[in-house]
Amino acid sequence: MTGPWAEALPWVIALPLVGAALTPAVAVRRPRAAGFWAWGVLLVTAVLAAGLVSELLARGPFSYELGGWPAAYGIELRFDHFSAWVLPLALLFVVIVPFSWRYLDHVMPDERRPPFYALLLLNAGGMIGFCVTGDLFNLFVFTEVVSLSSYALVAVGGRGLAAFAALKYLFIGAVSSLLMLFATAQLFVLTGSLNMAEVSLRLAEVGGGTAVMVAFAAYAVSFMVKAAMFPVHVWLPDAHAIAPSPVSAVLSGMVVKVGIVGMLRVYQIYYGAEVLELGAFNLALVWLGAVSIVMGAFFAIFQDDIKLMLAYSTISNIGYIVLGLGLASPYAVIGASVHVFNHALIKATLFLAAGSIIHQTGFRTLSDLRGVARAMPQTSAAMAIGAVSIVGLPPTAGFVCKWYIALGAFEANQAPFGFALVFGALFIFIYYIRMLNAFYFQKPVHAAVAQASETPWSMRGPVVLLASLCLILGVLGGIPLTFVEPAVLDLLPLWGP
Amino acid sequence: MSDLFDIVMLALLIATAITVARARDLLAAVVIFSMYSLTMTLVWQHRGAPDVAMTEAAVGAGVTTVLFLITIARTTRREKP
Amino acid sequence: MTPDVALVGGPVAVSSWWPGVAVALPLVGVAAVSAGCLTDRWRVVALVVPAVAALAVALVLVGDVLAGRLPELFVLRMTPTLWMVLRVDAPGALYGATVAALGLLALVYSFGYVHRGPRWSRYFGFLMASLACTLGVAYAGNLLTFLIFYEAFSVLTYALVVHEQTPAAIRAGAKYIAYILVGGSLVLAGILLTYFLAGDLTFVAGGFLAADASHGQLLTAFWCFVAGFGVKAALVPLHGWVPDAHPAAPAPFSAVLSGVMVAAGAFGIMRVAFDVFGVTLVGALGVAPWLTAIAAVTVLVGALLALGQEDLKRRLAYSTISQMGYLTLAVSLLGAGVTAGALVHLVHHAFLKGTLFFCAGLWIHAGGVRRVGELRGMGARMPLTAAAFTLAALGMIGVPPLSGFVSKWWLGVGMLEVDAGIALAVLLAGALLAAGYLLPVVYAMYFAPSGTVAVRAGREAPATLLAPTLAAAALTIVFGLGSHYAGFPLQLAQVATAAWFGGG
Amino acid sequence: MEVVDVRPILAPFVSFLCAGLVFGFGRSIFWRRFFTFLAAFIKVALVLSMLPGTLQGVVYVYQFVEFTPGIGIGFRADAYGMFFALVSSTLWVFTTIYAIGYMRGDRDRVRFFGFFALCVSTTVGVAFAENLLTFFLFYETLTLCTYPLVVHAETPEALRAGRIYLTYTLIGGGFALVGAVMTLNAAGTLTLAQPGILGLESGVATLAVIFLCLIIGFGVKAAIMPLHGWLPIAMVAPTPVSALLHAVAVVKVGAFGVTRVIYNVFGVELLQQLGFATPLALLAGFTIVAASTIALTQDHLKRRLAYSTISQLSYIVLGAALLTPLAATAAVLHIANQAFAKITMFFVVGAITRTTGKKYVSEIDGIAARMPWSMAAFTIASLSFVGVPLTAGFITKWYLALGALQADAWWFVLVLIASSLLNAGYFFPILHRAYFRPAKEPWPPLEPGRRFEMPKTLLIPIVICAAYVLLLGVTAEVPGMPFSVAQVAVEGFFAPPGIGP
Amino acid sequence: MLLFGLDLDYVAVVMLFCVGLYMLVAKSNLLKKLLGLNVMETAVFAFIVTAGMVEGGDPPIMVAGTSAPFASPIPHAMVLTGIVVAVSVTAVALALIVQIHAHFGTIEIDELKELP
Repeated sequence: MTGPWAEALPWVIALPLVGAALTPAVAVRRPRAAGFWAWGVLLVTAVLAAGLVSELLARGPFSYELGGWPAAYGIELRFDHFSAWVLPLALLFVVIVPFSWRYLDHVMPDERRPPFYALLLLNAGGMIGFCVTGDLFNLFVFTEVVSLSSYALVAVGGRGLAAFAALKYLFIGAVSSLLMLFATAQLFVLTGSLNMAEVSLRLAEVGGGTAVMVAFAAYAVSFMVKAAMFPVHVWLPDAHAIAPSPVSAVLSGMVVKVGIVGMLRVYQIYYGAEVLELGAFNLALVWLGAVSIVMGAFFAIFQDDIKLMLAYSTISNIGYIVLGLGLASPYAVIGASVHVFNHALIKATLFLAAGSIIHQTGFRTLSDLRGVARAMPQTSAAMAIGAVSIVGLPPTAGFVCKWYIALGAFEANQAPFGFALVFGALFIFIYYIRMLNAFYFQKPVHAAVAQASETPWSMRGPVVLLASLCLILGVLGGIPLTFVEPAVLDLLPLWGP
Repeated sequence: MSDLFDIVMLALLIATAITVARARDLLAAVVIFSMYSLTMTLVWQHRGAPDVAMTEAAVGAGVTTVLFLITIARTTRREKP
Repeated sequence: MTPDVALVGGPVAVSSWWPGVAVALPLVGVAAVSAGCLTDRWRVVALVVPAVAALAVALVLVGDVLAGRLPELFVLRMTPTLWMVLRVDAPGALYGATVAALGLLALVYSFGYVHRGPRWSRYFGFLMASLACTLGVAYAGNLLTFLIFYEAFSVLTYALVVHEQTPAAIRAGAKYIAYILVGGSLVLAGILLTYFLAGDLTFVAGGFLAADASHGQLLTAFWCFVAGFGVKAALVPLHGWVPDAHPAAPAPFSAVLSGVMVAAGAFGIMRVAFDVFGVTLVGALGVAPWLTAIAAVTVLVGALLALGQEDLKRRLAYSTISQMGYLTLAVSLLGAGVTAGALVHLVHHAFLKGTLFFCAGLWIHAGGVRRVGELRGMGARMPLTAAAFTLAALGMIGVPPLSGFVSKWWLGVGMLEVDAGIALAVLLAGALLAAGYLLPVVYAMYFAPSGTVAVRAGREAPATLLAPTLAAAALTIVFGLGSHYAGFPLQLAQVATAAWFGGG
Repeated sequence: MEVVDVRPILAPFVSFLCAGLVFGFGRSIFWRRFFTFLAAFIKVALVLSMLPGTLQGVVYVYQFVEFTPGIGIGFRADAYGMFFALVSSTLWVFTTIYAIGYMRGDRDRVRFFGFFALCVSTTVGVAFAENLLTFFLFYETLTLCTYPLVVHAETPEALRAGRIYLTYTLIGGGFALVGAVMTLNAAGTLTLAQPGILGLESGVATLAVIFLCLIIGFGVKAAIMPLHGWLPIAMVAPTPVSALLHAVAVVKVGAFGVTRVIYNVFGVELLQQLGFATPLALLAGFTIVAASTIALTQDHLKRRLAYSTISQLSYIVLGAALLTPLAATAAVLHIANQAFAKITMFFVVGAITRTTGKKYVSEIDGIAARMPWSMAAFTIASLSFVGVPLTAGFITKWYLALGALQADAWWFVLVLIASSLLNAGYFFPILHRAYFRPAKEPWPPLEPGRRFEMPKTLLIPIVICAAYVLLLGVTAEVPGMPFSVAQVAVEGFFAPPGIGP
Repeated sequence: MLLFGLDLDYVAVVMLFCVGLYMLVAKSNLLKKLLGLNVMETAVFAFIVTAGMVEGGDPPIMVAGTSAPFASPIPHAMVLTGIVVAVSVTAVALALIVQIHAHFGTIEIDELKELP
């Protein structure tokens, strides 16, 4: 039984994609209109997403068969607890897009705005599709939509270096997509289906074996690359640092999560099928997560460029999430899942704030940006809140996740990882202290910094809003939990409440 | 006979791929790559996938090669040793 | 020996404001000198009047005690287990009156002795404050109150020791404060243990500690007390501050310090022995012989060291060590008679030593004479001073009929009473040595040729200095001759020992 | 008896709001002061309004949010929390007055007062934290809020101090977090309940790790040696901050945390069975003596006070670790006693620096003539630290020593005595110099038209705090004075389960 | 078709994949890297086509009279999509390479890394 909102399921994907296609047409006379158009589209998408989530909360997961074919053969869209991620995703886009209106002034000529917003919409549509599809091949397709638009978005703002970074991203991303395609094909060959639920069921019949293992490994590696975990993170820092800040926020906050969400999705298949011993994989995840935390922090310490710093901290934070998933205890997975969202929020805050600062002052290194807090108090405050939050200090959003993941570590009798998590976070704070010191407590070295003005409201508003959310979700940390907890219990049915 | 055809084709594929990797002249590499694609088309045709083969012939061997050629024209023809 | 006065029934505690008034009165003087609005003349008045009034109140309290009452004033309760109470019993009244009297003399003397200057107010403020606190020590009704006043006057006294602010004075002050703080801490430790063992702190004649408490803890407490008060009482290994502090301080304060403040230590030991532990318990603990030994050593070592001192005030300081040893010695013997003698000696010694220090101060005042050798021929030039000194010296040695004789007599009799031959020998040796260190001074004044040393002092001091000196000297005679009259120290001492030793 | 009441959350919220308003409207001096004072007084009023109930054993609770069952943010004003809140909110008023005088003409006062208010907000939050999570939340926030205050001067030295401060406290916070998480895992709840939430069934090894983590976590702020390194260095902060740091907020929060761990997480009985408290007590004893000894050698006034603080804080830890009611009384009381005395001292030192520019013990010869009121206040405070009767410090020492005897640990009495003497050893020379040494050069004269030695905003808090030190010592027993609250708190710690107030 | 117990098709696919990977990783020239990527892609497509092949089956093109068995249509659809995606990726990459060359004057990684 489905409610009225269930019918909106295909639209929530179609809308941004169609919107993207229409952007050049809409903005043909006034390129700046593209921004408002994109925002409008995303707003409607967000409303639809909200409706879907309300449907989910009211009646539980539901499906939609495209073209009316039954799930096993046709293309199925499925809205379950993980798909609820589309709501914050859309909302974050809704916040980020207004920021880009004025931000892009310095970044690109007006005539390049329509393609930019088209790419952004494409990206959003891809991610939404990724979240709601119930079909492995569509998973691949949407991944590719997201990836391709991301490659382009990285390059869209700058010229040489941006293109180089984007190319680096592209090469690695393409290989990972290829692996994903390979794994999908492998699974299809083994089971004769692409529907996730169906695959899971048939895998149980097929039983284990090298082929299943290979497919699983290909998926895992593919998603690890997308999530930029430590050994395969090399593409991330440059791409995220060089992209225009709104893009950085999208990439760092959301696009890397494609890897995480994908991993969860695939994990679900294998977990349900129980054909693989996932313990070893979990252990690997835990270790990779811990190493990611430490290495991310370690690299970040040596950065002077604030956006590079933020980019490296993404690696650490992905480490948290992966660690939490690998611990595989309810609290840890809850924490990790909440962090998927919270990290997006925090990273968006940080990148937008950093973007504002760079936009207003023209400098991007800590040593140049000394004393910027006096000139830009609100933005700097947002940056500070974000910094505190990303480290996971109370009372910010980051703390809630850290708390749950650490709790999960002890729950899973993996106390050393609890320690690693907590002290890794402190390690991270070391470089954020440098940032705060530079912003707040050192004398400006450039007149441009000292005389910088606050950003216009269209930029400041989103930053302040996001920063306040970081605080509010720290205090009212339970809100995301209401979505996440059933999802987690859904994912790991063996765990009691 | 069929097996022999397969073996020859596969050998040709590998040979062209290696040649692509070894060619210093980018133009040559691209041209050989288009040969590689066409060989692949033949293989797929033989594997009962004519639809895929046709697409590959048009897109893989055709469009891609053209794109590469344009790029070479706008950048450089030689790979530095 | 039987007490002359036998009380019918025990003393009755009555609520009274007088103990509080006595302690508060000198503080009026403190307020007076601190306030900037008074002229000098009024300041003097504001100092003298409260001091006189305090003495009067102290005497009234003596009367009260003799009438069989225990005036009591509850001061304040800090926490349910800590409170302050003033209660005047016989030893307290005795000691309090002594403090008030000697304090008044010293105050008057100080007017002439202490130079007008920026430090004038400070000197008088601290003097009055420490007198107030010493009175508080006398009238303290429980250990905590005792400790509070004891510590307070000890710390306040520091300002008086360093009054001259010469390097020597400051060194002496540092030494003094270090000794006193260590002592005070030990006392505090003792009080803590006492409270822990008994759950109470209020003085009870005959003691309130239960004999069945842990022997080790009782012993610890006792030795904490002895060591703590022993610092003030200048028991020998702990006497180091005395010979430095006395010469450094102004003479009138030396007099008070030596006369009543050092005695506060001995008084404390008495309180502990008789009002906290009780005679029986001290006897049972077996600490008395050890205490005797320490006291004996103190008496002898103090006296012997006094012999060698060329500085007159230093010599007198060592004399104080020796004389105060008697008190501890008496306590350790646990006899009623000898304790009465000790109490009497406390009073008598105060005035004797007061006189001696006053005289020493007069010479310093007159011409900076500090050394014994410089006193040659002084008898001729400052006859009154010399006479007073001589009188007090003789009293100190114990020549009848002066006050010193009376106290030593009772001490001696008490010692015989408890068969403490060795103590008697110590007593006599102490007296002999006292003659040894005091008579040469007298000899120098009257009989030694004055040729070799340039003597700068030539004339008698003004009346403000001389009068207290002579008054104190006169008191030695009065106490000596009138010792057996009612109201004189002996009677009070006997009332006290009657309470401590169970009515004799 | 528990009563649901909104006041426990209002109290921290008031100063939080105040911080917001100061940040928003603080450029105007009037509004800055207005908001700060308004919040300070409202807060005191709020806390005081709960006092009568607390004395009758009422515990005010307010559950704010609950994430999942057993994990949430809640507030609970029990007697001990009330005690701490009372101290901190009262002292906030004084420190604010002082800070207004002290920071006059200084830079960035908006930031200063804003974070100042935040600090107090979090301190009261810690006091009223219902569970370990809430406690930790505020505990860490406090760390962050004090950072801008520590580096206020923005000199390289200050920045370095700030870095060290953060490194220490955050690492401590990490341990505390791990401890809290492990507690939750072991006990299933985090509520700071009487008498403790952990049980032997968790296993001794786990309990040991939890204890270690929590004690290290909170011990960093409580500056138990060897975790004290940040405190003397953090002395570069402006004096009101030092006062707030060393008397009220930061260090006390640490000590408060340690006591909470001992009494409300583990509980007396469990710790007695486990015997973990003894090493802690020994460490505290060591800290008391060692820090005092180091203080003897410090010439810098504030550093001397800092080491003194380290020593004094361990009194609280020691009192808690002795696990006897009397010692607990001392521990609780000392939170107030040390706070008032130390804040007086810092105020005075700050006033000296502001008035004369002197920072070293060796420079203040004869200053009592120039600043009689301040030095009188300083004297009272130092007497209190030495433990002279009739001052606040004596009450602490008295109960602590009795508690030590009660716990059959007489050697701590020796520690206390040694500490008293050492305290005298490092405070009396200051007094001696101030009173009895002639001034090396003439002191700067009074500003024309001024009757007292310094602006009244500086003087009034000093005098009041000093007076309160005396008052605490003299009339500790009066109902409503800290002692009565402390007694209720201690009764709670030692009451058998179910019978507590 | 088996040779020495190995399916020759798969052997070839793996070899092609490795050649492509080698080019992607080891070559300094961006264009050569891209060519390598393309080789890898075709290798994977070849794998999918091979795996979806049914021995003796007809192409999955529905004309009248076709009957089972025929090759599974879904892998072919996947490959078709994959080819399109691959071309898009290649196009994007080539555009980026052109940009890089315009900006830095070189498309060699070694030289790009030495640029400031």
